[in-house]
Amino acid sequence: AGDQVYPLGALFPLTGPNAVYGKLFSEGANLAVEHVNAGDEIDGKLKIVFADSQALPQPAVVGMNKLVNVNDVKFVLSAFSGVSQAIAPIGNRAHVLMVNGGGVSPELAIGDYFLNDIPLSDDEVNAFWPYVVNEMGAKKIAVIHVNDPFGNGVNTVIKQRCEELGCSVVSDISIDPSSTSFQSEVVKLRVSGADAIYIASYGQQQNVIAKQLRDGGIRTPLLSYSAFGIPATQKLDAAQGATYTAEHIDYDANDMTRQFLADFKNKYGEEPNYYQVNYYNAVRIYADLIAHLQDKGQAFTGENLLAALHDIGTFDVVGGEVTFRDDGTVKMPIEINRIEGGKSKILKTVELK
Amino acid sequence: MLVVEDLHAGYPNVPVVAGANLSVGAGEIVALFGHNGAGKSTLMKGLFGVLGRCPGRVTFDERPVAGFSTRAMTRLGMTLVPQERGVFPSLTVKENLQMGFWSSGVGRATAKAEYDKRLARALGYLPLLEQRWNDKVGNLSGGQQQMVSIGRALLAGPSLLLLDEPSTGLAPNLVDDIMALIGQLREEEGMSVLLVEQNVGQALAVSDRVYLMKGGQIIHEATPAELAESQNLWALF
Amino acid sequence: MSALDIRGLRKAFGGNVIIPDVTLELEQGLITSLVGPNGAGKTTLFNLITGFLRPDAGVVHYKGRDLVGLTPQKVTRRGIARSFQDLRLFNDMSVFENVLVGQESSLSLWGRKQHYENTEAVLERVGLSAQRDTRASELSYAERKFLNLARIMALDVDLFLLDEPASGLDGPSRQTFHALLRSLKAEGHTVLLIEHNLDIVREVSDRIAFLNKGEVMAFDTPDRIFADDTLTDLYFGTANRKKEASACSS
Amino acid sequence: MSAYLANMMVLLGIAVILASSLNLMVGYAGIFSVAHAVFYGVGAYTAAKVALGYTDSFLLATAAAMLVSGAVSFILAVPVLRVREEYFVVASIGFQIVASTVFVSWGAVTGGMGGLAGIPPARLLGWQLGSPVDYMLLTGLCVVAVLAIIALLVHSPFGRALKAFRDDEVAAVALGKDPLVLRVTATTISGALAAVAGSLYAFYISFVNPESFTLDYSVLVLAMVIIGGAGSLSGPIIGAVFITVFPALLTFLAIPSQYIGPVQQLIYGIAIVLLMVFWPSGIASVWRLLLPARGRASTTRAAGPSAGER
Amino acid sequence: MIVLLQLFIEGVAAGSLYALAAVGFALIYATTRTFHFAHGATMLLAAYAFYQAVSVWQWPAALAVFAALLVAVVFGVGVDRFVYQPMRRTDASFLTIFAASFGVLIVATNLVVLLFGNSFYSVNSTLSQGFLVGPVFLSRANILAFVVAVVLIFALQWFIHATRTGVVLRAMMDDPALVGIFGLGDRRYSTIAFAIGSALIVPAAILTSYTSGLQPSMGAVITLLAIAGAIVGGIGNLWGAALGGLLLGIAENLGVWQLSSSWKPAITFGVLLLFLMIKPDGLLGVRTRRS
Ligand SMILES: Nc1ncnc2c1ncn2[C@@H]1O[C@H](COP(=O)(O)OP(=O)(O)OP(=O)(O)O)[C@@H](O)[C@H]1O
Ligand SMILES: Nc1ncnc2c1ncn2[C@@H]1O[C@H](COP(=O)(O)OP(=O)(O)OP(=O)(O)O)[C@@H](O)[C@H]1O
Ligand SMILES: [Mg+2]
Ligand SMILES: [Mg+2]
Repeated sequence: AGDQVYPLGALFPLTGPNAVYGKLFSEGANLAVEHVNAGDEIDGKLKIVFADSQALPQPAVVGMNKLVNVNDVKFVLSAFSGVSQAIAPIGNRAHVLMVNGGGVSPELAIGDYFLNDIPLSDDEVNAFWPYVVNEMGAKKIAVIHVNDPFGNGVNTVIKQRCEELGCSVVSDISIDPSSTSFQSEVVKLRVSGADAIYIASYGQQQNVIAKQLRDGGIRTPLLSYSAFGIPATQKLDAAQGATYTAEHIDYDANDMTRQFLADFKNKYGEEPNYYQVNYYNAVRIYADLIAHLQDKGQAFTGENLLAALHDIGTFDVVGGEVTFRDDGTVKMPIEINRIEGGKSKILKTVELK
Repeated sequence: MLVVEDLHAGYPNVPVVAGANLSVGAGEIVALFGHNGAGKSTLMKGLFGVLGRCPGRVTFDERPVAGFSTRAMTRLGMTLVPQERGVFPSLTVKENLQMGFWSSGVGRATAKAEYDKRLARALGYLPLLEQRWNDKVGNLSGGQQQMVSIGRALLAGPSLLLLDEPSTGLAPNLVDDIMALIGQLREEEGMSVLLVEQNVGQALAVSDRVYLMKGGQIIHEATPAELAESQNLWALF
Repeated sequence: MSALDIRGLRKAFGGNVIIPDVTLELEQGLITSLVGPNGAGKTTLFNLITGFLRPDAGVVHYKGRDLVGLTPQKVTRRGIARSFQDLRLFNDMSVFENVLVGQESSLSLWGRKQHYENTEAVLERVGLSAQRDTRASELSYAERKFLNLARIMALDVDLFLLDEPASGLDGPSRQTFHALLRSLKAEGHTVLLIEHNLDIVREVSDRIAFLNKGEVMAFDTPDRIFADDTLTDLYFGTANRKKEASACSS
Repeated sequence: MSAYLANMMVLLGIAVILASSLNLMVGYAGIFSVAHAVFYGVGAYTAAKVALGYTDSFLLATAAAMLVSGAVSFILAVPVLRVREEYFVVASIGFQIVASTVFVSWGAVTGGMGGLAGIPPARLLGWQLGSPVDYMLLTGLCVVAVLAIIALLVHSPFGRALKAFRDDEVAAVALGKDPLVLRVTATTISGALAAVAGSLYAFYISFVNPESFTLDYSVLVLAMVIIGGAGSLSGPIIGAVFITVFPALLTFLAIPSQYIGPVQQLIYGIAIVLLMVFWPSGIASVWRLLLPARGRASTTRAAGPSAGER
Repeated sequence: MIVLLQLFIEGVAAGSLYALAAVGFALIYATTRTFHFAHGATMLLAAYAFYQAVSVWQWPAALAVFAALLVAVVFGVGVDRFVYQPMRRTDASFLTIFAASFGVLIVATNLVVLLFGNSFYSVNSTLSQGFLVGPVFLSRANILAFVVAVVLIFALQWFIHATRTGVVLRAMMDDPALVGIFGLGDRRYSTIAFAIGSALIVPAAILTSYTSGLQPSMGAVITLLAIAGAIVGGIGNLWGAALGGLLLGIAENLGVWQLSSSWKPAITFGVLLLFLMIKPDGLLGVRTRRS
């Protein structure tokens, strides 16, 4: 391999209450860089330039401007819905490819230079709702969601889905992303008479909500989405018995997956989860694009990277193959999990049409 | 009783008193005169420990007390009636006076009797205080507040009383009363007084000795009689 | 001609009638001293006239208009300036600025030459020219008292209300003060002065109003007031009756 | 690297404008406001709206921003008239929190948490801005203009009247000054000037959302004023430099990545405490310390009443 | 209707803790003129100390409470001794002390982040759970909060009016420097004020670690509420501060009855803003200044 360095930006929360996620994301991305640099797929090396988004749009935009203007990257890993929505126009204007592997707001189907290698929450809700309504028998749903692009997006999708499937949203509570005390919300939820409560938050806040609901004497089943798949939530007493959806990864799909699984456990001493997989995959896709440019002898620009993406079409990644839709989203099977005994158990896997 | 030697006092960046010497004997009333800004108040505050540690020697009852806190000074039997702001406006008259008593650190055993004694005397001179006993001092007039300030000092039962312009804002008849009070305290209790006054005439009538202060230094010491005679000194001052 | 006409002024604090009924007429161009025991209501009367307190009843006629109900700033703009017992200087501003600020219109962007000149003149009169750039908080007590005077003397007003402006001043400073008062009078200004020091009262006043328990007990020339035994007992004290105090204090 | 520096300079210029305009209230009028981020935000949102919907002209957008922000600060001035000092601190905190919530919840106008994205680059009299260096120049122009206005104001009779009120309200009233008019004017001007910073920010970052205009940021701007030295022209500038540049310098420390954030903040906090304890009149007064007389600040009453001897 | 009642109960419980925080802040502010913005940091440290003692080291609860109390008092008094007292001696202004205090809050918050990380902790116990009384749900923590607050606030009132130290503390509220001139030693009393004020926030620290759980940003939140409560009540009036804190808690909870929860902070502080406009000197504040 030559000594050409191909930088990629990583806009992750490195500090603040969501730094937990930043750590997960980085583990996946770092492992992928190691694998690519050890192999001979591309001529040159990958290097990650980290920028701290704090999971907030504003620091993210500052970070993005720095990555684009100062570090001159052509490829950025994004995470969190608010962050992604804020940086997308900058990337589109500057022709920088962005891949999100964490945020799941339905509004992230932005397209152009913005891609998601994680199914968005409308996919998660669509896959989840027949189960919620028919198999769990929940006809009255309460939703407690953060008042941000992600939370509001999920809330809208749930309402639509409920209408279609004959259930109703009896209480819909929006909360501030930074609040931590939910006594009055618990009161409202207690009197709502809901059969199930959907929590659309993330990080520490979802744990706080779960605990205060249980403390407040509410025994109603809890529902959520992929953010519940972090260890801190799985170990939480109040979260036991909760049901949540996530993208399904077939850990026996191909050689790359098996290699990933083995090396991951080796390196971090833990089972990987889908966040780590997503960012691993994003970096592998970047490497594929660079290899494609090198094959064709094309210049290393954002435009050419995007063209290469369309040329290649389908990528071999951990968990199988992915193809991006025109709006920059991916299609993946969704699994329905239940937290039991501090671990997640797959109840069911749903293939979306 | 009180001996001050080569005392330097002032404020951050503002030296005021430069090497003052004075003494107050037991049972003596000493007046300190000087123009505005001569440094009289600063000298009082400096020797009493309000301004922190000031260079110089201060002995009180043969004990070196330079650098002592105001708290220690008060326990030893000295107390100050400051020139301005001598009261706590949101406390009642009663509480303001009590504060004075507590500062003297009288032992619990004799406290009650001693308190009653001092209170009776203070109220005897300042009967208004009794009328306004449970009123907030902040609602009193300027002169009435000055009475509270003096009353409080009496309750500390000092052996040396530092009075910084006690007559400020008081009606003339009250000024007379205060001067008479000072004389009587000396007679009955053997209390010493260091008095700063602009009402030179009335102060002279009660004092035993006089210091003249100018530009941060004591420039002259005299008896009231000498002072009354010497036209030179008046000119100088 | 009367400069200020106070009729039936009344004020109570929480049921305590401090000023039952004050009626007082100040003569144009004279210095009137307001004397009386502590707590007689002198400062309160000032506050009532200048709008810092609102009277329960009564009128304050000035130049044919009733001042009651006006805000303090409006009273000042009508031509009455007051000083405070506790000074209230602008401590972080220079002496010059302290005097200048009152003359200027607050919303203008450029200072006027005439105000600067007037300020210089006033500072000269009170003897603070040398300290023009000193911060007010760094002045000595007497200088602060004179600055307090300078500040209102610079205003374009006719009537001055002064609350114990000379208390705590030494002999020479009092002389300066007397001279200032006389020059104010010479210019045709009217002055109402609260003062406890009898030497000053005797020396400068044309009229004395004796206030006791919120009522004007006497309003007359100094000679006649000082001759009245009931008043002297109430207020002046024995020492003053027996001897002339002024002999020693200058 | 030059892009990095230019980026720094733009953010610094914005901070200087904010701190200096706040100083008009805090240092000169004695109004302790913890709501400056609101005016900054209103300015930024207005400029963004104008840029997204009507024109990319910087001058027009900024004029609109100043107008709207001035109007909003006029609203804040209503409580200003009635409460003073500590009470106003709390009133302004309340105003800030209400405004933050409005930024978040009035989705139709502000885009909620999602904010307004994709603001076009600014144009100034035919000059199409693009690179960070362009924005640095524009920011420089704005800083000079704002500082000139503030300097003019504080040396005018208007500025003197403000200081008089700051020092003793009762005495100022007795001299015939009207608190209502003065305070409202000062607050409105201060808010309008903050909007200049908001407009710069919106065009430069090309994105606005409520996160930039929080109570935390208001406190930070106030900290700039105090740390630099309230009531002087240079104080807020120095404070803004300190608060903007100091954390950036700390990033050069070799600290394990998961600790960077808290350790930086920790050092930063300690620095503020030490500065305030040893140089209570602000960094701007350091020159005075270098003069012969060893001076432990007796002249520190930047604003408001002090506790000690008077 | 039952919702309103239930919300009111939650409001009273939250308000009780705010009241304690506000009274502590008010006591410190009034006696020493220190705008103790780091008051919330005291709660933060006490809460984490309690968590560490009771959950990690498994100490008995009483001992852990004592540990929390100790941490709070030592921190409060320490900050006073080493930060505020030197500043007050140089005549520092309101603003300067505010900035220093803000720095202390940053330091404390990030110390906690370094020691405990950003994760969410809570102490497990049945204390945070509750039971139904008829249609009303009561939690043990809520009842405890109310009872503790009432007892402590009345105890403080008694202390401050009936004891010698109390009278001197009230004198400090008027003029700390003069207390020194009177020979009572203002430093001693500033230490006492900080010790009492800091101790008063400990119940909030402990109960919060059972109910809402702990995280580093909570220090700033409680500081704001404490300040708001104290000011709404009227500076220098401890009854007012207690009432102010209680009102904020109730307003915050009742406010979300019809409105969306994300309006919660706006409701709380909007009420406060309105209140200040109607009563600029606070609930029980009076203007003692004379002109
Ligand atoms: N807090 C202070 N800081 C700085 N300088 C001060 C302070 N207080 C007083 N001074 C200065 O110290 C000098 C002496 O003041 P001091 O009050 O001791 O005079 P004094 O003799 O008591 O005068 P007066 O008769 O007016 O009371 C004055 O020049 C004054 O300006
Ligand atoms: N705000 C208030 N509340 C209650 N009583 C008050 C108030 N202000 C003044 N008083 C009372 O009114 C009376 C008159 O006070 P005022 O200050 O007018 O007296 P004064 O004549 O100026 O006395 P002095 O010469 O001592 O300054 C006093 O008895 C005082 O206690
Ligand atoms: Mg003096
Ligand atoms: Mg008076």
